[in-house]
Amino acid sequence: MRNVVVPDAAAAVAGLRDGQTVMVGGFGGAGLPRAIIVAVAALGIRDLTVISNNAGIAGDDLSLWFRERIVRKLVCSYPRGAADFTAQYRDGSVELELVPQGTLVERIRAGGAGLGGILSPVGVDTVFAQGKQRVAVDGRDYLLELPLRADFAFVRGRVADTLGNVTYNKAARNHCAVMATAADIVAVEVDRTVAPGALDPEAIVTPCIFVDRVFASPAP
Amino acid sequence: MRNVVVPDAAAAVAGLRDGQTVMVGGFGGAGLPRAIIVAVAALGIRDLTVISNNAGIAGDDLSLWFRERIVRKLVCSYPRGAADFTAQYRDGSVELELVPQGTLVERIRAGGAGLGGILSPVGVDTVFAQGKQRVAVDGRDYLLELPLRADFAFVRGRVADTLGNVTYNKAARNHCAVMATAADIVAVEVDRTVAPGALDPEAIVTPCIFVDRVFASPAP
Amino acid sequence: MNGLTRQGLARMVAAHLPRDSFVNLGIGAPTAVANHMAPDSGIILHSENGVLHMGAAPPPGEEDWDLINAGKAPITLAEGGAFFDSALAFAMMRGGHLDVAVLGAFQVSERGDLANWSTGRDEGEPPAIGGAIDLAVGAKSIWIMMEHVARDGAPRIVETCTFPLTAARVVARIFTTLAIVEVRPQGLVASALIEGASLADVQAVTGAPLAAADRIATIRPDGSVVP
Amino acid sequence: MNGLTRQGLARMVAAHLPRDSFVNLGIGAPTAVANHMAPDSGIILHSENGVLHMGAAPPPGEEDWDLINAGKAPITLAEGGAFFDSALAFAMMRGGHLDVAVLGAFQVSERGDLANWSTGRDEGEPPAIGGAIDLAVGAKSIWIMMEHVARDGAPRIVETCTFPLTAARVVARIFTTLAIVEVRPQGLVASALIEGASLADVQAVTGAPLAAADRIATIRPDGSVVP
Repeated sequence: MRNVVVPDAAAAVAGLRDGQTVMVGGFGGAGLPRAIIVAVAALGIRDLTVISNNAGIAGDDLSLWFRERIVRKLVCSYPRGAADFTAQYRDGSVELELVPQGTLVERIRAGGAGLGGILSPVGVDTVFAQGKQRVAVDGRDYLLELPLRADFAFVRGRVADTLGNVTYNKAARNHCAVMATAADIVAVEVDRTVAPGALDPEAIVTPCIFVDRVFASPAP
Repeated sequence: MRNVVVPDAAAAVAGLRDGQTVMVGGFGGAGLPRAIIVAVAALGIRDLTVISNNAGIAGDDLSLWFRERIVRKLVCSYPRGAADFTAQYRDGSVELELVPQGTLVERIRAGGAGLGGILSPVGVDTVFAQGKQRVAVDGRDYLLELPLRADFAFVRGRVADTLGNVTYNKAARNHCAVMATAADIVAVEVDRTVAPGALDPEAIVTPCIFVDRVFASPAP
Repeated sequence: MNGLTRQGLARMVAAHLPRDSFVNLGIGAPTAVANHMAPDSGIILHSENGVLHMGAAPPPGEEDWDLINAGKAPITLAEGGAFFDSALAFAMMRGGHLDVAVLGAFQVSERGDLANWSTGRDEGEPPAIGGAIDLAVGAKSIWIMMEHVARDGAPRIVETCTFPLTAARVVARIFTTLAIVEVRPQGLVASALIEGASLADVQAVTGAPLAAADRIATIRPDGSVVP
Repeated sequence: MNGLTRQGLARMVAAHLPRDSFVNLGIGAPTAVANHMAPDSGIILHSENGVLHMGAAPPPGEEDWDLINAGKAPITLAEGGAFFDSALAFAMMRGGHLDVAVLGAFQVSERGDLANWSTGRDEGEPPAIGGAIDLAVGAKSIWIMMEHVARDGAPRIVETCTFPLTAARVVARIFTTLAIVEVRPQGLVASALIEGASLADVQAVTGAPLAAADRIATIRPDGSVVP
């Protein structure tokens, strides 16, 4: 029987290589896979492209990756208040693609759902329209937004069963549930793992078909 | 405090007029709002455009609407085994827009999510590509599929609270949860209604912001 | 001509929100509107990080850092609240399901253009947009709350925004420390003015022409409005 | 040259499915494959109406008509199963998350074109497509199971499909009542033949050239395959 439980964060991030693309779930600290973030920093890799709503504040979050200078490009909606990212941004050693939050999550969803893109009304007549195809539908203008996918997606869940079904805690679901559909390898850090059948099938948010690795890392 | 409970199916469908567009949830009998279907048939209206995965079989389902000849156009993925629809289709009195099932639900989602369309790989090089714009992204071809919205969406839930939050029963969620996002008036038939707070906030599938009317119609 | 305090402005906006409506309060000053909503308003607050029906802030020591608002402050969930992912949260916004979004602004133009994410002068600071733009494009009605003029005295209500736009032609109403201004097809209309000020007084610190509404209400110093 | 029975064909397909894989069995004949999967196969079955990890059919009298498969037959849920809406169900398909989809077909071309939704001759019958096309486009590997020839003896494996296409260049393997045929860039390759038949025998009822695999396995009458 399928069993995607791995022993620890190091096993969850195994195989991540220089130059790959990584999605990191979370909004602020909610849904942030902190043990995974630490494990990635320990890999000694570099030149990652990171897709994340935020860029860390200054603690045990994505700040660590910027401090270690392992990120080449950040695709992000709100990299504000992120001292370590800002330092690296100022010296020009990290590239930023700024994406409105709703467009960011919809592009990730498109990547996971096999769509070639979506037409969004967001950004028309703004700087966010630059370089994008403008398409009129039914008299209204939209921008063609392209899908995002990643080599790895790292998210924080609450409970997972050994098949890989995942629930989240409260608002920690945010980008995690969508990113978990859009990467070649999806690794989920959870409070605890349970046997198949222990989760309510109506309340599973991320079905196991999307999940490749799960490990328990009790919340602090 | 917001309270969207109405007394019965007649109240749930009030205001539906000739020539409007209606989404009907369900896949086969699962998620089919049978009391609403009967109530609509009793309105004496006509020329509806109906968006539904199926077209009824021969019982207390959409067959009734075709028997009563109140449908002018059907947007549907699988109108097979539907005797009453077929009779009307044969005599040319109802128009059919055949849409692959995944494209149907994705177009409805786009309508509910404020997108101008989506690029789908489904249908390229088939008759389903006729009349649609073909767009190449990253070397692969896609079809531009346009959003669907309706004046009314009718779906079957399991439990609703008085604010309008809805859960579904097992596989009855199907198209219901998506259609509930894409209509001006969303009416939900449920087993029973409860007070706010009685539903698990992690297990609510359709948050109340999408729901306009709810009524209890115990399953047979 | 003394303007409203932040509290007064928040109270004025809260009193105008429709009963039982679905509302998103933007991060920053709009968040304070929640403190002034009547307990029986029936308003259901949305947060773009995946929460519907936010309750009050938790007591100190009872924070759950997986239960936060868009400003990343801890919140509680009201009875009947729900959690969902960001895709559905933004579908609610972009799909026109919110009745009102209350947003801060740097500038609003007379045709309703909104500039609220960047002054275009953030040298060396990385830009950040978050969900403001999705709210501005998607909610049924966009209300702005802001100081009537900038810190340097420059008008924030202008003929044409000079800061980078968030969205074009989206603002419906502007609540400022001095006035309530409606954005109409024919231009801006002042429907309420701070007590003691004339339309000419407010026009003098406004960068676009203000017409007078048929009846102009009076804004009291506490933020209440009397016809 | 006696071909496999429906049961034998289903048994042959079931034996080839990878352990612990995510599989969708199309409506019609492919549904029967589930009856032949080993109890310890670990295979997780997907149904496009919003179910992952379908279990066996319920005993008579214990049907729940809200718990059905894509063919609208009552099912049960296995331990660790999940329900979700159709948008997510089809995201799983179109997004390449299924390992294998097993589909029926009217015709398959030598380049892997699939025609399985219409014979183009349904006079007066409304057309129906359902989710077959999404599966055909989206699953990582598309397997076809079908009678080797049509009822009138016409080949179903052809150079060019004459029926309306479901999708172009998608089929990876064809399991028929007479053979297993792999769709390769250079053309069709027979990797197994029914006991007692030569490649020439099968070629005679096939509408496109078949090359021989390096080793051709033998299909026993019960559907088992021996090297």
